[in-house]
Amino acid sequence: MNVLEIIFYALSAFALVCAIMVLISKNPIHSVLWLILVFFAISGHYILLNAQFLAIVNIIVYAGAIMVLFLFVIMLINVKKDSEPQKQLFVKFTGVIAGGSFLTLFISLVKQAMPLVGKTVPLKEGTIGLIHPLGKALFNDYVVPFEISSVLFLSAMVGAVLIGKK
Amino acid sequence: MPIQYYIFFCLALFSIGVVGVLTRRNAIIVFMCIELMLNAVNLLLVAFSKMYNGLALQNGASATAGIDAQIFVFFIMVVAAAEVSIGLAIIVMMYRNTHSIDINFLNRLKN
Amino acid sequence: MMLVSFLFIPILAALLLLFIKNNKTAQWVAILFSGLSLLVALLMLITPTADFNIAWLPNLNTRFILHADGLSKILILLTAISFPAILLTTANNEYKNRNVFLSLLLFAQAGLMGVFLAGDALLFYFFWELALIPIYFLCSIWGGEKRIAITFKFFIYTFLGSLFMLAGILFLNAHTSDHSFLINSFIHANLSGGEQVTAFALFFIAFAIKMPIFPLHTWQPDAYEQSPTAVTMVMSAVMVKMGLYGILRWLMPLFPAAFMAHTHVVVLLSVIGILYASFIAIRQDDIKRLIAYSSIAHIGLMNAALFTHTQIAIQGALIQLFSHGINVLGLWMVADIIEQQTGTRSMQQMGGLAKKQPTLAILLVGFALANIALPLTNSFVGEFLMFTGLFQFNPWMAACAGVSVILAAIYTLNLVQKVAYGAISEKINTMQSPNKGAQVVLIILLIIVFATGVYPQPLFSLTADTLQELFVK
Amino acid sequence: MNAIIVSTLLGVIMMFCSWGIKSQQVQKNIALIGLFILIIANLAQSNGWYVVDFDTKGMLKYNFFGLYANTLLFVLTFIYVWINGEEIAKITSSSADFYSLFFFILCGISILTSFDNLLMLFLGIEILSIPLYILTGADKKNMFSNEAALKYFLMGSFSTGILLLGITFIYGATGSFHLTAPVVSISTGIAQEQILLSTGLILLFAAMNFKVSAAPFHFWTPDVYDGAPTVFTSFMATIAKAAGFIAFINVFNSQHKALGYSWTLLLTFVILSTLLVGNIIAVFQRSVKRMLAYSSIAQAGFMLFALYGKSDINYESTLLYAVVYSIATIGIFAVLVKMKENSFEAFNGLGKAHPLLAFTTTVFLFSLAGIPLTGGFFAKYYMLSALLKAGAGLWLVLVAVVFAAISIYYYFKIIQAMYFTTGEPAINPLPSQYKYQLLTLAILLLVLGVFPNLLLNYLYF
Amino acid sequence: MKIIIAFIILWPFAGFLFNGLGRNYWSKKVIAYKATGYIVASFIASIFAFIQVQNHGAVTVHYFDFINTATVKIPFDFKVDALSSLFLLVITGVGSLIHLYSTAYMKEETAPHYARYFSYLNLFIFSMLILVLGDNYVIMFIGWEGVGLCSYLLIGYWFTNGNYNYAAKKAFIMNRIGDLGFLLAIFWLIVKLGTVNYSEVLTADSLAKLSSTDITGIALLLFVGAMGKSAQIPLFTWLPDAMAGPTPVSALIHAATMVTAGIYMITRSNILYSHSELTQNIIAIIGISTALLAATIAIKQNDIKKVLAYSTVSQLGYMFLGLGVGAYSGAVFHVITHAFFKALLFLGAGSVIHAMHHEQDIRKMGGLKSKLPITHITFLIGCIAIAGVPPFSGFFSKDEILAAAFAKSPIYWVLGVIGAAMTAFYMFRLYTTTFLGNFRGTPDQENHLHESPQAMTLPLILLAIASALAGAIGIPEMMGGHHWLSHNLIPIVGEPVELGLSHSLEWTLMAVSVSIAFIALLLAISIYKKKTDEEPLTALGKFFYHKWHIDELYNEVIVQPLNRFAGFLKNIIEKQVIDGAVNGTGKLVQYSARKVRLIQNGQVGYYILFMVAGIILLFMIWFNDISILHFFNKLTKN
Repeated sequence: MNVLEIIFYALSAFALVCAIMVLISKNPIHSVLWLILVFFAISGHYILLNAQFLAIVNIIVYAGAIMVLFLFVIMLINVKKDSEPQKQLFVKFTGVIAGGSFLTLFISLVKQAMPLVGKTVPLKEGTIGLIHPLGKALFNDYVVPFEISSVLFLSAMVGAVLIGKK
Repeated sequence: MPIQYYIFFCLALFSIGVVGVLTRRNAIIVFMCIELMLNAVNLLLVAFSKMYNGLALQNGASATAGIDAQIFVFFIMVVAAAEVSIGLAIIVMMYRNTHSIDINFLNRLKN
Repeated sequence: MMLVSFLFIPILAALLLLFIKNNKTAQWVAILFSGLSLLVALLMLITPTADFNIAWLPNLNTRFILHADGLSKILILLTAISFPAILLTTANNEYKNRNVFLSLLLFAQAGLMGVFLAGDALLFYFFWELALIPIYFLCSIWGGEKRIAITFKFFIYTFLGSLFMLAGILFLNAHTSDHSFLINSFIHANLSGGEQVTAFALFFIAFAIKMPIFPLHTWQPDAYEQSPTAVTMVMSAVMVKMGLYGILRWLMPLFPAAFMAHTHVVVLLSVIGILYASFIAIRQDDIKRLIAYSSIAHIGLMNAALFTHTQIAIQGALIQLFSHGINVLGLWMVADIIEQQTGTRSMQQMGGLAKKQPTLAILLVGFALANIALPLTNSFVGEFLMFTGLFQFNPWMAACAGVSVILAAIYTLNLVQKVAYGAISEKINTMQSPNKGAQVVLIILLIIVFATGVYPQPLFSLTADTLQELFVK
Repeated sequence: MNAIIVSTLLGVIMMFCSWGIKSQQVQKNIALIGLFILIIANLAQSNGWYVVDFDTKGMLKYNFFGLYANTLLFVLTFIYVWINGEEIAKITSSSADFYSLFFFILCGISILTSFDNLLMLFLGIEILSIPLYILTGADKKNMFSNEAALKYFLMGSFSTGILLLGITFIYGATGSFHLTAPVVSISTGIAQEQILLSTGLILLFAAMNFKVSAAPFHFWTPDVYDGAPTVFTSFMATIAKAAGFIAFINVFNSQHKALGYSWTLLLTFVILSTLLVGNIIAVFQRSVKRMLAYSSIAQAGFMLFALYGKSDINYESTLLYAVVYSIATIGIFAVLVKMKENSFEAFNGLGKAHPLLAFTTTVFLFSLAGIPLTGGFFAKYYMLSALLKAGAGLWLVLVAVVFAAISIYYYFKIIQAMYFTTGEPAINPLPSQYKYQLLTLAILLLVLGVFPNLLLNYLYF
Repeated sequence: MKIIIAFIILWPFAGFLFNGLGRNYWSKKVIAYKATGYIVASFIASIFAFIQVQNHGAVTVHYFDFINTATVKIPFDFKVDALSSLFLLVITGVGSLIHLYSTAYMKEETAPHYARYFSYLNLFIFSMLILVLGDNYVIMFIGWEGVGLCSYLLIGYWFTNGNYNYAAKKAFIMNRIGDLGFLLAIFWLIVKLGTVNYSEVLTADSLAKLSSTDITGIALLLFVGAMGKSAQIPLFTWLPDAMAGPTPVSALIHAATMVTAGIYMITRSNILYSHSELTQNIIAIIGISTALLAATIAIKQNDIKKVLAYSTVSQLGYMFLGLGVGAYSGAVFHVITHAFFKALLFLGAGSVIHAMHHEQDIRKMGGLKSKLPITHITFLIGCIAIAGVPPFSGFFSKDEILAAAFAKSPIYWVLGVIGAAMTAFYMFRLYTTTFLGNFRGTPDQENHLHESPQAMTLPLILLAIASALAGAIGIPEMMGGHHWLSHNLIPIVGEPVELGLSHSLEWTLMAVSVSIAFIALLLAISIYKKKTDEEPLTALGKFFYHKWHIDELYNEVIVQPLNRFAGFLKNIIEKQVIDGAVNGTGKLVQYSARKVRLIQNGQVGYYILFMVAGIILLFMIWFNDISILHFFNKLTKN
């Protein structure tokens, strides 16, 4: 087991733990913070996969912008503690069961998938994750979606204004 | 690193997100769990991208194989950002009216 | 062009009527136009008719084809006679928004005519529904107290049936070589035995509900009871014939093998239905329900006759299509006059009509005799032939069905006895003599009853070609 | 391409209109002009004329079907705005904002009718969905509207997650996002080779079902349709949904082979449960709006039949159904908008008070129920016919037919209220031209009910 | 000939139309003249026809095709031959007299009802003529049903009385039961032979085409028809009830003509019966049973018309016995004589009733001999004739039947003689109580007793003469006659069968039967001269008085169960089972709607949970496509 693998396991374990913590912390602010940690772990994975651009973007966009927005809203709304009563054991139970079976289902599917056998993901290798090839691809092959995504933003903007204004 | 490990890991993250959606009642946290799901997908896409890139390199083919998945991740982030802005706006609007963001209170419309 | 005018005249009249608010004018316009189609129908009997055939939806391969053979003609004649007769007899009945009422009625007439003329399955289906929908509104708006629920049941019931037929049409269409809806392509559709049975069943359900035959009949007495009588007359004199027409025109030629395979089942079912309905009719006190059950019994016999697939029985059924319409029309008219004037349908409250209104009583007795198929009335000829065919098919079934001859006498005489005879009851005592129009219509109908009963040959020759078609091929 | 560009531009223009122009009427007229331009632009492309012509690198692929679908949906939007403009104006002080959202939605729709890449599918769906979330929540002071928006948003995002997971699996299996690439080979049942692709496709299938509100992914529909402002419900239930279907067909007509025989099974399951849920629950509704929501689920069940096979008639039937259903639904919602309340009782006596309105409503309902002489009949007819041509069992047709009969039950409740029950209809005053606008729709439906090929002939230009 | 027959038929019909349509316009006088005149005209035409047949043999005339299709052809043909011409004479002859009688008897009715009465009577004659003239079974059936209808109308003539209506309905329905048999026989013939014409059916050739089952079946079914019309066990109960109609009607329909239709039909089809031993035996047994049963009942009846009615049933039984033992001409002979004397008796009874102001109970009469001399004499002649006292007509006809019965089986003969004795007994009981002794009615009635007007007595006298002398047409050769009737009927029934009885035996039998009848006759006079049936009846007497409780039996065993069954169908099966199933489907949909919609509980969490479950379900289906679909596809593609 080499270093990279150890890092992989460590990051994964960390991410999973943090993700679980998102679920179980009572205080929404804590959840946000845990989620940021998950994002960091995922960014770590990106770096491990030599996808530096995405790693950076992930941190900037998700951990930076989006999660701050979440925090901001939580502060705004000022719900310090989750006001939900803890009783709904049944709901939690069924939720976990459903998620568990979801996971089991997919793992069993993936395990059966023959084409994946022997396929590996090279770590710390390759150049596609770097800014240069990505940029080239984005503005050559993917220029149409790139432009179109502006519509998305426009509509989101109009929408946010519509909804946000008093 | 075998691809399955990445898949398992991402699926686990995804499922945690699903469980979160199913069990939490705070709208914001539910939304966060959805973001978690999206991130799991992102990571999986990158893993696949690298896998195909690696395969292509082994076969000596084009070195840019698999890049489209990373682009896709980029777009998912874009969309997620837009969604977050709308989503949070809706949540805030909701809060203004009801002073609650508990999704269990959202049951006036039913049957 | 003559065939198109059967559709054109009532539709034109119906549209025109929507704008005539004056009740009297509306009534006369309706009578005039329906009389006009009667004239055309009479003209049709003596002149050759050309098919009407134009493309309709080319990419569906469906055509607007109107074709009239003897079977169509006899039913068109019945329809054409019924409508003016109905309009004349019910001229004095109170209907709010009479012009709309008449308009819907004429739409129904167009639908009925279309059903009897259509030579294309999709067109047939169209008219089939066009005939139903105005009836739905007519019954629901102008009907009795429980009209909404009852009519709704009737509507959904028949609509479900016709949807099954639509499925059958689709199914057949998929199996024709040219993917068309023409009756001839349907006849030559490439069906395996099993497929034929399936398609047969789909069509048959629609027809069976329409007729209706046991045990799919429960909508009918309720619907007849609750509908305004003009509509009841249309339904019972003409609309039920749609099912029988469907069997003759579509079921029999399209699925010969499946048809032959199911004759026994259907005949048995019909025979059960005949007896069943007759027994129930014996216990009815409501005059409309009695006629309704009697009609179920008669239609059951006609259905049984068709399914014997004997030439003689089918010949009888062809005649009876017309005769039953006339008889039942007369019965309803008398019942309607009584109901309108006394405000009751319960036979217990009647009695003494013969003393109070002898003419009406005589007419009632006349139609009652036709209803029990007394010789020299029109139904005798039809029923005689049908029973003969049934006997040929299976003597035991004929014997069982024959019991209905006795039962029919029982319930019809019950009706006559309770309504016409006995001491004059309070209700009957209030009766005035019916309007002249109604009297004239009833007398004409009675004359038709006896004329075709004594000399049915014209009806035979009218339908000879259909019979030829069915049996020579 | 023209449609995407022009609709975006128009969206932006409308955005600015909300600052510059205060008159709602003018805004509406601009929107109508814009829609007209959009239609022209799209027709221009159908005839080979482009605003800008460039290589989309396989992201978009144009065929006549997509363009024609665009045209039809634009026309429907035109009709929708034409009829509902005043009502939209009542919700806000500046309806231009909503018009701009409509244009963005139309942009999304244009993508969904022509995408050739799963990325474009994803973007198209998002562009379509995000404005819809907003439209749902447009009535900001109304708690129902808020609730609906949040529900829609949460569930929509969740389904996006599922969609993305599906796309990821498809990518994992094939290494490409192009629609033409994924089908590796035709197989039946579970093949170990195909398992990843199939998994992805099923997830994609589930997400698409969510968009078209097919059971068991329909749960958002009744609540959202019920909660949203009625005018927007009308839009969501018709044009947006139709676009969803066209996207659905575009994906799965090329992809279902990967699922082999199970595809039929999955589809059958979804169709049956959709028909069941939609029709059955609609029977017991007391609110017309909610009933229509369930009926739209039921109608979705019918539209799914088009996915069964891959032939011309499937496309024909989808278009016809979408158009006819949309016209009828726009019409019935346009009536509903004018009612003071949503209950069936509100319609009592409408036949007497407003005969023309009642007549048009009857036509709309007949069409929804699929009764001959209205377009709805041929819509259903084409669907069933497509089903049979695709080789599905007759039993499925029969089941569909039974459910169609059940649907009569709830549609006719309105007719019964209008004509057979006496009462004072709870209706707001109607603008004078309103009746005639509705009458136009009704006549359109009647014409399509006799000559459906007026619509379909253009498919073969 | 065509025209003569048309006249025969159309005169009564013209009368029907004339009186029926003009009932509000004509005076009673016009009505009476026309109605009677038409029948007399018809009678005269019948005489012509009869002479024609005597001279030139049978004639068939064709008018038009009633039914003419590819598969079956039923012409509207009439045939006049020995049998039908005989019947023609009886029908129109007796009919004329009864019409004449009615003109006076019905005097009290108002003009429209008077007209109605005569139009019914004319229609009846018309139907009866069609019945006997028809050249095939279908035409016969037309008349057959026609007379049923007329009897219905005439029994219910006083329609405001509920009981009369009930009687009318009963008559019609019982007739219909028989008619069903007749109809089935016709169907059978058509199906097997493709024709119903007598000339084609009743030949050895076509009978050869039929199996013995066919023949027996057809013959039995025809006999069922005859049973209904001719009031045989078990369908006889309508006839006594039919006395509800005016008395001349009873005379015409229920004695002289309509009830003999059955005999006519079987005589007509005799060749069929000759080929079916079984049927013949059944007919004979039923005939003699009916004769005895009705006779026992007649003994204890107190209503003057009821006694005559049961006597009619009894006499019809005799005729059927004759048919059963092959004495067709004997049966016809009895029909003719019976027509005369029974019409006479009924009309006489009518005269009595007329005099007694509609009192029909013989216990309230008595001693009318002096007050109603003509009625008395004629009635006595009728009684003697029916009792079989030589040389009155009844003796010859009855004796012919009895002789043939003896040849078949002595048991028939013994029973027949017992029946004859009972006949003599009850007839003279009737005669004695009515005309002899003292008057037992109210003084008011006594004061008003008067002989009937001429229009009524004239028919009585004519009929009395006929009753007395009609035996002349069938005096057996043994007595030196040459039996004109049986010779005349040879074309129809063939040569008379040689009975194989020696003359001495025949004489003996005749003497025995006559003396027994005579003893019974004297017994009746001696018993009833003094006393009336005031004292309580014995158990057997009660049993007879209550007509063997047969009406009650039918009511309990057939009518009530059927009624209950119909009620069960109407209230349980129809309302709850079939309609219940239909409505239940609707209810089920509504119920499931109410339940299923609870899934939509408004909670996003649940919705998403269901979605996840839905996804998992999709995968499950995908895993296990254990041909659920295959199954369904198989099901429908079968």
